[in-house]
Amino acid sequence: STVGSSNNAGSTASGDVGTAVCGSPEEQAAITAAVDGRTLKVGYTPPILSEFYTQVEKSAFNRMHELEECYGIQWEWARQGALNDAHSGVEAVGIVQNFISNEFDAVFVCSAAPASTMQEIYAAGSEGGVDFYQFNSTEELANPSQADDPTGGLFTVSNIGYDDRWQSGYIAGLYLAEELNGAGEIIQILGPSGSDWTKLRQLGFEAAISEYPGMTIVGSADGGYVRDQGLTAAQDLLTKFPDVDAIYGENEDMALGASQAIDLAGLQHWDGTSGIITIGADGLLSGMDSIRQGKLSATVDVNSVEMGRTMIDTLFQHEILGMTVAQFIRIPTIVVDQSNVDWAEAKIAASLAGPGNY
Amino acid sequence: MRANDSVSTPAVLEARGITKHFEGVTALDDVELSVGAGEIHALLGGNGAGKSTLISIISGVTKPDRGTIHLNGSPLASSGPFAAMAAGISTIYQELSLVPALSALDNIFLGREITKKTLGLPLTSDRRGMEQKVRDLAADFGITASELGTPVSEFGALKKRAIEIVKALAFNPQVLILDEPTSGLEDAERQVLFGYMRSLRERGVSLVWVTHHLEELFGLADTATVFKDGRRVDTVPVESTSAAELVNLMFGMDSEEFGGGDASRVAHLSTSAGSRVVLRARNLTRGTVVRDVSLDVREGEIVGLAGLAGAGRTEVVRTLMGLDALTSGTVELDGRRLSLRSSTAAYRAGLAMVPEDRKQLGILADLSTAKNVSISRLSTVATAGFWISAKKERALAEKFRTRLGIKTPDVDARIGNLSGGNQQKVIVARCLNTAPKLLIFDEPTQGIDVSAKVDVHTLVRDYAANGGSAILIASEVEELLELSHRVLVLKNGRVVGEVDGIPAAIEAGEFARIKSEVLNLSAAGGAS
Amino acid sequence: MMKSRTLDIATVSRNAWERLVVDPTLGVISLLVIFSLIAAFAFPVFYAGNNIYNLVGSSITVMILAIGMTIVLISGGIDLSVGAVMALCAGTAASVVKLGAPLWVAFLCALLVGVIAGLMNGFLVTRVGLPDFIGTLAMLGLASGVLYIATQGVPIIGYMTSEYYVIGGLEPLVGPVTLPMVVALVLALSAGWLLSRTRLGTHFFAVGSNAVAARQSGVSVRWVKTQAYVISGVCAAIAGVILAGRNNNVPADLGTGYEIQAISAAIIGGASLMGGRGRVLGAVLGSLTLALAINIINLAGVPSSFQKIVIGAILLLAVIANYLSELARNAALRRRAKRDSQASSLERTKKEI
Amino acid sequence: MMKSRTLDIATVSRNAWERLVVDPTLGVISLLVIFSLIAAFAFPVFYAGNNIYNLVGSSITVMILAIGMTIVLISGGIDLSVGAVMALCAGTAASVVKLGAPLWVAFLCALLVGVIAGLMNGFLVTRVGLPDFIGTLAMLGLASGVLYIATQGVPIIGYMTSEYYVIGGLEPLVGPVTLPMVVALVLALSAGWLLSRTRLGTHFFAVGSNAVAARQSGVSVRWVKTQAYVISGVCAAIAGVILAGRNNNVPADLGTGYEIQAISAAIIGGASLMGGRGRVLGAVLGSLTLALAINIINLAGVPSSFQKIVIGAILLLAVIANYLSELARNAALRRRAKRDSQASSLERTKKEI
Ligand SMILES: Nc1ncnc2c1ncn2[C@@H]1O[C@H](COP(=O)(O)OP(=O)(O)OP(=O)(O)O)[C@@H](O)[C@H]1O
Ligand SMILES: Nc1ncnc2c1ncn2[C@@H]1O[C@H](COP(=O)(O)OP(=O)(O)OP(=O)(O)O)[C@@H](O)[C@H]1O
Ligand SMILES: [Mg+2]
Ligand SMILES: [Mg+2]
Repeated sequence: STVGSSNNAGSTASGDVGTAVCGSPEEQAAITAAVDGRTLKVGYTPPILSEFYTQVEKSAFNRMHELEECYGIQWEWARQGALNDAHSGVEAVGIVQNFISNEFDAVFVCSAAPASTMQEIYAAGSEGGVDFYQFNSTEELANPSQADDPTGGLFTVSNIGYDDRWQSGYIAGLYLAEELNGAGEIIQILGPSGSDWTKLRQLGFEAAISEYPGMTIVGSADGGYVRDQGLTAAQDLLTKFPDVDAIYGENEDMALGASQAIDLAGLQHWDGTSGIITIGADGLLSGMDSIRQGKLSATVDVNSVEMGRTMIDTLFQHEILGMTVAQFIRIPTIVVDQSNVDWAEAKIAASLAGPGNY
Repeated sequence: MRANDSVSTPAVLEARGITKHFEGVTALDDVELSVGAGEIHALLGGNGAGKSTLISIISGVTKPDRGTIHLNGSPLASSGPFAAMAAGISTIYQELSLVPALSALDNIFLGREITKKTLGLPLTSDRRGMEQKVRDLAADFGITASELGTPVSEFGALKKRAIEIVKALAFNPQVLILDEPTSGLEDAERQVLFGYMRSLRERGVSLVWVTHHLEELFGLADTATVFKDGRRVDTVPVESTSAAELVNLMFGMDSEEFGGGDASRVAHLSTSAGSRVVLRARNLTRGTVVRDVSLDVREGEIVGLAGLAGAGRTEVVRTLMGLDALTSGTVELDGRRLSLRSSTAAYRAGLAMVPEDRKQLGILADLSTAKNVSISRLSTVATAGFWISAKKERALAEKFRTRLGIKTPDVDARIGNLSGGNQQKVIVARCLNTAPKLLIFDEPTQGIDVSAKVDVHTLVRDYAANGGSAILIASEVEELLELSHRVLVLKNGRVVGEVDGIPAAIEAGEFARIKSEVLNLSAAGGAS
Repeated sequence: MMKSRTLDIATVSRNAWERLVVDPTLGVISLLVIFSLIAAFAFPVFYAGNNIYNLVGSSITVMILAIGMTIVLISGGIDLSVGAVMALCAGTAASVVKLGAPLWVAFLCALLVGVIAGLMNGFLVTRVGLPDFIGTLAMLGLASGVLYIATQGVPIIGYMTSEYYVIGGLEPLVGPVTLPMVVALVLALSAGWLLSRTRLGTHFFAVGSNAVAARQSGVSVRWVKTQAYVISGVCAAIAGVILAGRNNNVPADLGTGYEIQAISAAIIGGASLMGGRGRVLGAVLGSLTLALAINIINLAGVPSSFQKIVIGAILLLAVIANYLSELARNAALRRRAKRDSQASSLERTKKEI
Repeated sequence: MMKSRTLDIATVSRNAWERLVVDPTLGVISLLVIFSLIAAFAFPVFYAGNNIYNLVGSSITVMILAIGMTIVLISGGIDLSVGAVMALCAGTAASVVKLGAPLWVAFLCALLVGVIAGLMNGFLVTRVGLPDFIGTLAMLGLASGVLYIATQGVPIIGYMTSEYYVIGGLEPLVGPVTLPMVVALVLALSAGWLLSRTRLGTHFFAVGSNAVAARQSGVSVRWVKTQAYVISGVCAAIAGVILAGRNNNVPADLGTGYEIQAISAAIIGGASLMGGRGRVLGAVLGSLTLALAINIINLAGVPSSFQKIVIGAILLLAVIANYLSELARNAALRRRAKRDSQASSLERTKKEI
């Protein structure tokens, strides 16, 4: 799967770089010439350092390694501080200044900071010669449209991610409804109020549930995106609603906390016919293990592996080959449960064991 | 002799039926006080009698449970100290109450700043104006112009007291209240203060004055009101009474009765110090404050340190306690070289000290009286050296309570709630509790009443008679001479003279001679 | 103005009932009782299932930190590093278990980290002479930085042995009682004993109440303060080992925000930033109050946008309750003084007659 | 132990050069200079473009808050609500502008909110008698709760008129100088004047240093503390109006974390949690130090996992520099005393702890 072809989903590179990866010898030689031994200086700024963003980064490294082997491109990779703090003392202008003065070619950004603040950063950056790529972000919240404007009003080169509404919240809701045959009570453990991810996933999730009159959301609580608070929130909600059929954790950590709460309350995990279903979202290696053990019923794997890969491909296509890339690139997501956990897990594990390292 | 018939003018200040209960104690019980214009009215009473409480009620700091304060016949609004100050009441409180972060000048004018107009509003402090206003007064109490600009935290207890006096005198008050203003004051400054008190009386100011030094009363105070246990015992004209009568009123007994009277003094005078040197300090130097001081203290000996304010007496003993680092010099205790690293080491080696400023350096205000006694040596109240026994702690405190007559409803009550003199007794108890080889007293009897002073003196003498050694600093030369075997005189951080054989000299009736010898050395000796 | 006097209460009052009435923690206790009653009426589920045990379980981490924090506050300091140190200790324990070492080795390693952090705090504050706020803030940066670098931001997982489920309180010991609850109880009792019955405890109060005077009475202020920080470090280590179990993984930001919760719990319980005051029982009740607030919010289904206000209000109520109980207490003591003085004046009158 | 004596410099030292040498903020100043030199050599970009101005610009919000915080700390309080109040004021200003009202109306509304918040803090602390920490923590909950509820978590946008770009400092006034810089300068000068030249300033020190003595001198401790909180509220309002401009939008959590930064800046600048100490110049330099730390980290491209450690280290350095300069200062004073061959009052000063 070469960079020229657009569809390279599910490709697994394990170091044996050859024709299958680099294209035909002629293609390879031509692209190598185009690269001309260039070095791309890339910044990576996740909102937090976490298992998910490490999976994304590692997958990106693997793809970078392939491209280096194939076409001789050199990489300089710098993980930068989170831009979430853009509103608490560390200010947008200063960050952009940093990127510009460090002569980054491109920066990958995922931030919890307000969209308009980020827009300001992107605009100032492009003026100073830094290309911005958003990943795993919530740009769909503002409903950007390319109907009249090729950029959809965003000052980024491209936005690589998935639709939090329909590719995460919605399919989680559908999964619950289908497992429960369209009837059941749900409690939700949400992120802190005001988070854009929460809002979007909530929208999709509620849309899915409303398609099933037998399904009701009976309660929700704040789990702060962390496991300990997720556990406490789930315990409290289970006290109030001991007969629920499902728990929706807006991210995997909180869902895993909820799973612990089920154990502690002496309730049963879902076994396909009875018990409580727990579903989260992220697609972490650690979560896969819990699914295998039946502690977590399912999770929405938002495909960290594909995300990292696509980020690098898009970058290469735009920066080196000069292609116009799609403003909104959506990568595929999937609900993982015991039926498909094997390959979902294997894929992440393989990526994490990959040869890339920068 | 109920009423103060010596004063014919109508009362300026009147307290009527004042009652105040605190948690655990009744400080004042239906108390009356009446002070006329141009009268110096002394408040007398043992420690904890309620004097300071009455004063803080008059000054608006404390609200009485019952009763009212009248000024010129009309009741004073009980809306806090500001109202009292505005009505012309100025107070020097018993405890040093200056703000460490502010300069002396700002402290003097705190709450009564002279302002200039900025943008038409009286916002800005006029420091020049303030300085002009108090410069002469301050100079009378030994405060220089540059000291007026220095933060109060850099002064010793003495100087702070002088600043407080200036603060109270600076505003031409109608009523001036002084709660033990001479406590720890030098003789010269004492006389300056008395001069001011007299001239204020000439101008018709009413003065309320608390003191434990009965000899100061005569020739100065007009009337004395005696308190006992929160009740007014009597009000007497000073000229028609005697110290003995006052003591009788205060304690309900004759002055000969307490502390074994002269017996212990006589015993003390005849005991001479042992020959073994307990403390041997050589060439102590600390910057320019302590210069090349050497001193020996023998077993059973009480060595007095004399000198004027700032002579460096406190500084010398602080270095001995490891509280300040020495520039050079050595100290041996019982022949063993002391490492003067910390006060902990000093206490462990067998030293102990009663510090000069009890509020800042002495009491642990939030802790109980019992803990304030035992803190210096918790092992005495601990089982297996570790587990503190509340019972032992209380027993220890009770022992000192009876011995020193500490007045408190309960040894477990906060020490902060005790009267000043009683706090001082607790600090003395704390030091005695460590059974030290060498005990340092820096102004040990400040604020202590006549009866307890005798008790403390007896304690000091007994302690020495039983082989303990002591260094004593007392600004009252009489007290210093009565207790010391030998006196070293300091000036500018140097030892400028020594007077030995004091008990014998006193016995020979030469008290006046050695007193003037010490005073002359203090004033003249050494380079300046 | 509020001013709690912690040491005289139990002793000034000899009568058991009076002693209870005048206890300064009565305020928090009665608030807890009132809340619980309200909760019970409004949400019958409050007593359903194991809610109370869950509530207690969720308060343990903060409770243990608050116990250490109370000691630091009493001695006149403040420890902003507890959350970060706790996370570092959690990471240490998890990593050591993962290496296959026995649990007690992991625990000792975590403890060592906590003690070192405490010693460093003590060093920065008492030797370098930094303000407590800055010294421990720097330690916060150091501890969380080390954990970030060591983990590269990837949560530590894969250490959850079956024993570790017990340590984390996910597997109860007897009935609904978990090991963390027992540990917290033991810690609270020891800390209470330390404060009220040992030399060191007295020294903590002395140093916090008036460091200068404590030094004058031979107390080594530096060493005492250092020990307070070490105890706080030990508490952080214990809390970290437990939280690693409860949380099933150790993300690098595990400790974020815990310092504010611990300080709040200690202050609700009567400690003061000015030193010299505080009670272990207060810290315990304070952390329970915080957990109760969250519990009630969750049970009542308060929209999350209201949560901050509700928590703020509950904090206020707790401290006001404390204050009222103090007023009641002082009034009771004053009444007694009056009674005593009337009795004595009666006696005197009799004598005079 | 460190002990800054803020008030004696001007008076003790009559000579200008000496006065500079003995100034306690010299440490922070020299640290800033050294940092800047290092930065200039290591990263030539440090002086490139408007980096310095950007740096100053990014420190303004914290600086304004730190000025108010310094006054609160001097008077013996602590204001944890500044961040939340600032956000609420930012939200107020933005909403009022959005309604079409003129800017000055928006500013007055924000100011009103700040003043009310300050009065409420003062009320909770001085009348209800809550500890400062809890009273202002509750206010934090209240203010941020109100903003959450009002915005429902959706950032306020659409108020950025061209004038507002000037207010936010996004449009400079003259050269690279922005309005916020001018505002901060004016505020710092007024606060400095207030503290050193007015009665109220003296009263702030008095109340924080010894509240009992202040009260005995007729100073209304309650009213003075309330005024300190009101000033802090006003500073929060001004910072909020500016930040709303700089940030282009007002999310509900705009203020999160600012309180810690403001306190840190004030303490780096020599203020103390124990009250009675602090300098406006110190607060200004403290916030610049914080901004410089971030700037250097950004320029040096410090990996994010190291950032916390680096910031912690810079904090430490700043305070240690302060300390060293104090030592130098004391030595200078002592030398002078020797010259005058007079026992220096400084030497007599009891070096406690
Ligand atoms: N704030 C307080 N709380 C509780 N008890 C107090 C308080 N203030 C004073 N007392 C008690 O009231 C009594 C009277 O104290 P006060 O200070 O008036 O005595 P005093 O006559 O000034 O004694 P001294 O000569 O020692 O200064 C004492 O028993 C003291 O313990
Ligand atoms: N020449 C001086 N210069 C500066 N300060 C002085 C000077 N003389 C006295 N003082 C102030 O007076 C205080 C008293 O000094 P110090 O405590 O050393 O006196 P002392 O001889 O120990 O007397 P005492 O023990 O009676 O207080 C000092 O702390 C200092 O602040
Ligand atoms: Mg008194
Ligand atoms: Mg002295």
